[in-house]
Amino acid sequence: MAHTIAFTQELVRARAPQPVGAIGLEVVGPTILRYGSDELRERFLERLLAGEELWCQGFSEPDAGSDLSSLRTTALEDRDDLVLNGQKIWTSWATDADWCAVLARMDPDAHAHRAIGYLLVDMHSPGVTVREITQLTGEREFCEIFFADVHVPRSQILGGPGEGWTMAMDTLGHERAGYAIRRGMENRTAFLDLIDVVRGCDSELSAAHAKALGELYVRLEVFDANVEVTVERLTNGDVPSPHDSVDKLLLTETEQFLYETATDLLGALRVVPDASSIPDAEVWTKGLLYGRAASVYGGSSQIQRSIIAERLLGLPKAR
Amino acid sequence: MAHTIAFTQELVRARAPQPVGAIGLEVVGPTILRYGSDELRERFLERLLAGEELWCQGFSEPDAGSDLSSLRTTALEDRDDLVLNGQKIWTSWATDADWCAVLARMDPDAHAHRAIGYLLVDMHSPGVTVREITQLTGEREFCEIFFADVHVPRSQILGGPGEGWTMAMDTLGHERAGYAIRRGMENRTAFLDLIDVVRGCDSELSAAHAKALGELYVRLEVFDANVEVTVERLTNGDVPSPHDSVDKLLLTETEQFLYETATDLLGALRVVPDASSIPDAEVWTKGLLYGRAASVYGGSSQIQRSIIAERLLGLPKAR
Amino acid sequence: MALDSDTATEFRRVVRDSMNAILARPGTRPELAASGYSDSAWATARDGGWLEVLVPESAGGAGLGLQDYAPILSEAGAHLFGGPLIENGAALRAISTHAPDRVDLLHQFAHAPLAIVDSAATGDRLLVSDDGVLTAELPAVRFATSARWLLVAYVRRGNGPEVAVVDARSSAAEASLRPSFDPYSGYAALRFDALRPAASEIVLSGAQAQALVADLRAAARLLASCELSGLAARALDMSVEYAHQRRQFGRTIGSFQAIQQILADMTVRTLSLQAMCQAALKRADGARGAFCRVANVAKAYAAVAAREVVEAALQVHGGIAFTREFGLGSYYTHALALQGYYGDHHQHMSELGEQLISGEVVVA
Amino acid sequence: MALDSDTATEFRRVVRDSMNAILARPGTRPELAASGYSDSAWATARDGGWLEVLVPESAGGAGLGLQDYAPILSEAGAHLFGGPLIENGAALRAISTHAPDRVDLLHQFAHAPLAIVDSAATGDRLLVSDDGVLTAELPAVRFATSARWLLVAYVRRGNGPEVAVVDARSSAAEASLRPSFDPYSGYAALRFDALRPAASEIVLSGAQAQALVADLRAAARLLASCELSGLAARALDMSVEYAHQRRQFGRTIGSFQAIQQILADMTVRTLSLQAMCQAALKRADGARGAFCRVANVAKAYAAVAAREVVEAALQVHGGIAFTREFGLGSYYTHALALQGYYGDHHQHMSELGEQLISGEVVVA
Repeated sequence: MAHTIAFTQELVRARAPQPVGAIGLEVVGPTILRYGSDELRERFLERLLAGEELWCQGFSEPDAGSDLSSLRTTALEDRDDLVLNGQKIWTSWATDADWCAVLARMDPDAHAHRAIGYLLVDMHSPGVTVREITQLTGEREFCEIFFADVHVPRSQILGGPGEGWTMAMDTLGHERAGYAIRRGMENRTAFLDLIDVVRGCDSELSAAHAKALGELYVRLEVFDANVEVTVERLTNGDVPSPHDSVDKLLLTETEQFLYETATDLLGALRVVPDASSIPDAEVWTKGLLYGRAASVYGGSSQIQRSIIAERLLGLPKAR
Repeated sequence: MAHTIAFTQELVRARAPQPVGAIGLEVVGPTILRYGSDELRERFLERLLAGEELWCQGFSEPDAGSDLSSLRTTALEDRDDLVLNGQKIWTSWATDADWCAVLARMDPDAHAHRAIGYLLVDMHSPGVTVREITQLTGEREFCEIFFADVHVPRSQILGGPGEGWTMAMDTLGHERAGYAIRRGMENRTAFLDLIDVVRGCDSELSAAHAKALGELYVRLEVFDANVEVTVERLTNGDVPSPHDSVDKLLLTETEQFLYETATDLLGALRVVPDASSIPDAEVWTKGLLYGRAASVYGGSSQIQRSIIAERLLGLPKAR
Repeated sequence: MALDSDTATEFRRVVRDSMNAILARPGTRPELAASGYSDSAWATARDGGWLEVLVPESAGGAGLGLQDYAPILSEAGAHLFGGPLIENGAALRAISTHAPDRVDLLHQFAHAPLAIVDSAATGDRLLVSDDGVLTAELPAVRFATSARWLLVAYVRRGNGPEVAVVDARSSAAEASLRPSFDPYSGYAALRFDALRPAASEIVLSGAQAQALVADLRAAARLLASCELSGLAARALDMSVEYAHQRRQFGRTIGSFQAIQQILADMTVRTLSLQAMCQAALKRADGARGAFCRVANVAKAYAAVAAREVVEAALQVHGGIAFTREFGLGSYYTHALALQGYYGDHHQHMSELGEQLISGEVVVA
Repeated sequence: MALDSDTATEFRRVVRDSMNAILARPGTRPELAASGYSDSAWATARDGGWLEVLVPESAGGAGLGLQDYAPILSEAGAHLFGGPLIENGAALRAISTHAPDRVDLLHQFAHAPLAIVDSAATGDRLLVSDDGVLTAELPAVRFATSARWLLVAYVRRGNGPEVAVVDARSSAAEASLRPSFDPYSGYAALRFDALRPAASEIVLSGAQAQALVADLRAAARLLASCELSGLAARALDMSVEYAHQRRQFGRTIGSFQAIQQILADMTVRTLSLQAMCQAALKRADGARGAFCRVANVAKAYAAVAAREVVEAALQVHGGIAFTREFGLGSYYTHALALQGYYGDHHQHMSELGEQLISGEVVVA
């Protein structure tokens, strides 16, 4: 755990992009390690670690975003295979992926969390189509995946046929915690750049920004203090936990405030960062746009608060 | 309308306290004028206008705050009288009042908005007890009123026996609109004091507060711009309206920001304003405490937002 | 003079219908999404007489004021209509007030798209001419590649402020479109290579130029606020609509209190911004000092309020809002652009605060 | 040295039980609500050995650090326990670090209530002595009427910083309780009428005094943050409890999403404040510069976070919260007092920002 964090820290410091195999390494890999049979572990883990096979994760659907339990993709039995039909959305880097971890309903009449399977799907199978989605930042990280009568061998169900939901929640817990830690480091790097820029301003302008810098520093220190607690929690295996939602909310507000402060420095030029004299100002504008999405992806802030209310505070489910 | 506003403006500018008969003049009087029989108007209005009889208003109850419709005070028939039993809370200046406008349920088995009567109750009747509540500000504006077998002549029901709810909502609409206008003026007066104090600071300190002053100025101008719209609405008789809730939310946020900014200037001394060199600093601290209550009294901010969502935006009642 | 309420409503309806009509034509939206400008969209504005609203009767226009022009900007904000409606409007207002005899300019600005070169627009260094010659690299000028005319505010070294209107096709002026997160602002880099405005091109000098520029800026701020106000109102409408339709957890998301609270706050922000714009527009024909101040107040509020509303709209919409193909994101990036145009809330609030302390601004 | 986790938990439980026991006695709460101080409450602290935690083993104490003392402040915040636990704790920490040979002072501070006279506490003018004589009117000093000793930080004109500990009963020092919105801070006006600390009363001078004062302030800030953290946690607990019980519209208010969203935000604020206090406490025995900085950060955050939590708690409780007889209001006024004590968020954030720009604070 500590090693992974230190490694991530170095990557971020060097301003390296996220490792291309991140979804596999951070999300799918641990899930296969935990729930997979010996055969599945052997088939997948080594190649995943070696970076020979890249992974993506198909959980969300157009009508199952915050409410993942209403997913409609089906995987129905057909002799030794399962036949997969449906559509996934917001899948990162699906165009490059060799494999996809897919949540699908194995009984079309079942509802909510029931009869959901966790399938390991070959992205090179016939019937798989990927469409890139252009984000506001101009990037194309996210994709839609369409499955039309895609055959998946029954042996590629991870865990039991109805255990997909539990595994997915576990996966999401790890993903949230790990993501918060990495993103926190990236934000600190952006903050260092910001300080440099303010230092370079004339003294009247830099004085005007001093308090905002101070506030940002406080928020980042608080975020890091909270990460110390999270690392302890991860080390103790206390994941997934409703505390993940606390971390997520704290990350979101920190990040949104950071890039708002940074782009405010650009004034009108925040939409044409190339026009500013600040090097790499585009990173800030992208951070601003990305930061607004942070309160939506992986469960909106409203959902995170409901999780806290119900599972940390023991309040009744809101009707 | 315009005259009333101009008069209020002058009172506020002169830093006069709210007129002691305000509840009668602004709230009960107009309701009697609108809904009362000729007899009731004659009996009450002249003395109310002359300030010979002071009024208070008993709507809220300990278990019927934001949810006024769950009130439990009963007024049951007993020959020519009604017998009033129950408890009211948050009634302003009940200790000085001669009369109270009381909402009570005239059929103990009825629920929600039904069978609620609007009674004009003599505060000097046997069975009426008043207890003052000390607020955080140290003031004792609010009271509890206890009614124990208080006899009220049947002739003192305003409107029909089941029309109390409609009249009360009408009253509250006027109260909210009128209150927002007066309070807005008081806030502007406090802002003028604040500017004077900041001007008196040394230049480094005043520079540090310049932006907060500017932001306050913007918010107060926005508030006034909104009042212009409200006055037009009042003049057109468009009250009560869900726009009252918009006004209330805007007032609350303006007021809270104003007194937070002002008391921040006092630093640690905000709780011991006498210790500060700023004259009348106590007004700010009281304004701060009062401002926090502003998002609660007369329907909490959460309730106001629900009203806007349902009645302005046409969204379904939240379950 | 001002339109009576019925006529104003009718005029606004016509404007809205014309916008919808031209935007429904297949080519318009892609053009706007590329450079913020479309010849056919501009023709709609020109031929609809939208700009004539601000041309004095003496010059053959409708002789109305900002109050009657502003609804066009609100509709432009609601429709992401693009084009230099702020620039042409502000210039017409400033010229008709400070140089009403320049009928030639009034006609030009009522017809052809304009770009304004003014350091206050994007917080640049002051533009200075040496011996009447301008040489500069301007990092970002709205619609500089689409404009027929350039209104240039600068300081002639040793001689004070000056305002010139030059031909955008002059060989001494070269514009190139910037890659932008908000194409609807049409930001371009503009290079002046020894541009020398002719005597006839110089509109005013000295104190008169200063007064014109102050008025131009106030009008631009107020019109930008009105555009933001219309943009916010549309973002709210889209969100309410979406909340009615989108289902999660077996019900429409509009039935969730958490969503309702957000939408209600958006409503407060939107309505109060509209009220602020109206209050400022009423003061457009009053004393110049008071107008400049209230325009600054309106811009300060619009800068935060509209942004808040659109950010909340993104939140209500969820993931879909962050794709380029869904339109809401463009409202956000355009709001971010307008937020900073002619000064954001930080700038205006700080300045207003300093003016309050110095006594330059007096509270009634 | 630090307590192991089980012992620390047990110690905290004992502290909590003792507080509850003494607060259950009829006279204690009214005493605290009048002046923030109660002899019997203080005796509980003294006899429970709470302050001994910070006395070095060499002086007969437990030789532990702030990390083991801080939970007492959290409990004090949760219980509105009053008394100068911040002052005695910060002084013990500072004396044991910078003047460990002053065993007399360590014993005094481990037993009798202390007031700190320091311009940084309430943002006063610097206190200056002329020829070693102090004459001043101090507008507000916490617990000056209850204190047995006064720790005074001042500058001897022409000679630099100096720290003295004088008898609070000295005839040259006169304290009178202030009417206060927060009685729990025990603010009093304090007058020095030609107070002349004797040589034995002067603890340190010059650079050593400066180091002591810097440490004293850092410790006071961190302990105040811990008190605010405990106070916020209690306000959250009270609100959750209330949300479970209070019914409106036919259901408990805790089942409303609008209320749940508020309570969840309070939770984020409360937990992150706790995390920040813990992180700062871990650095209490590290380099002094780093400790001072992290204490400023903690205080800056506590100032906003605790206030936000209590304001949200007021909102959840509704009308009842604004009466004096219901306890929550006192949590709010005490949070308002502590927010400003030894600098609020405005002050610390501005200072930290300036230090970041100057390079005095370096980000890892």
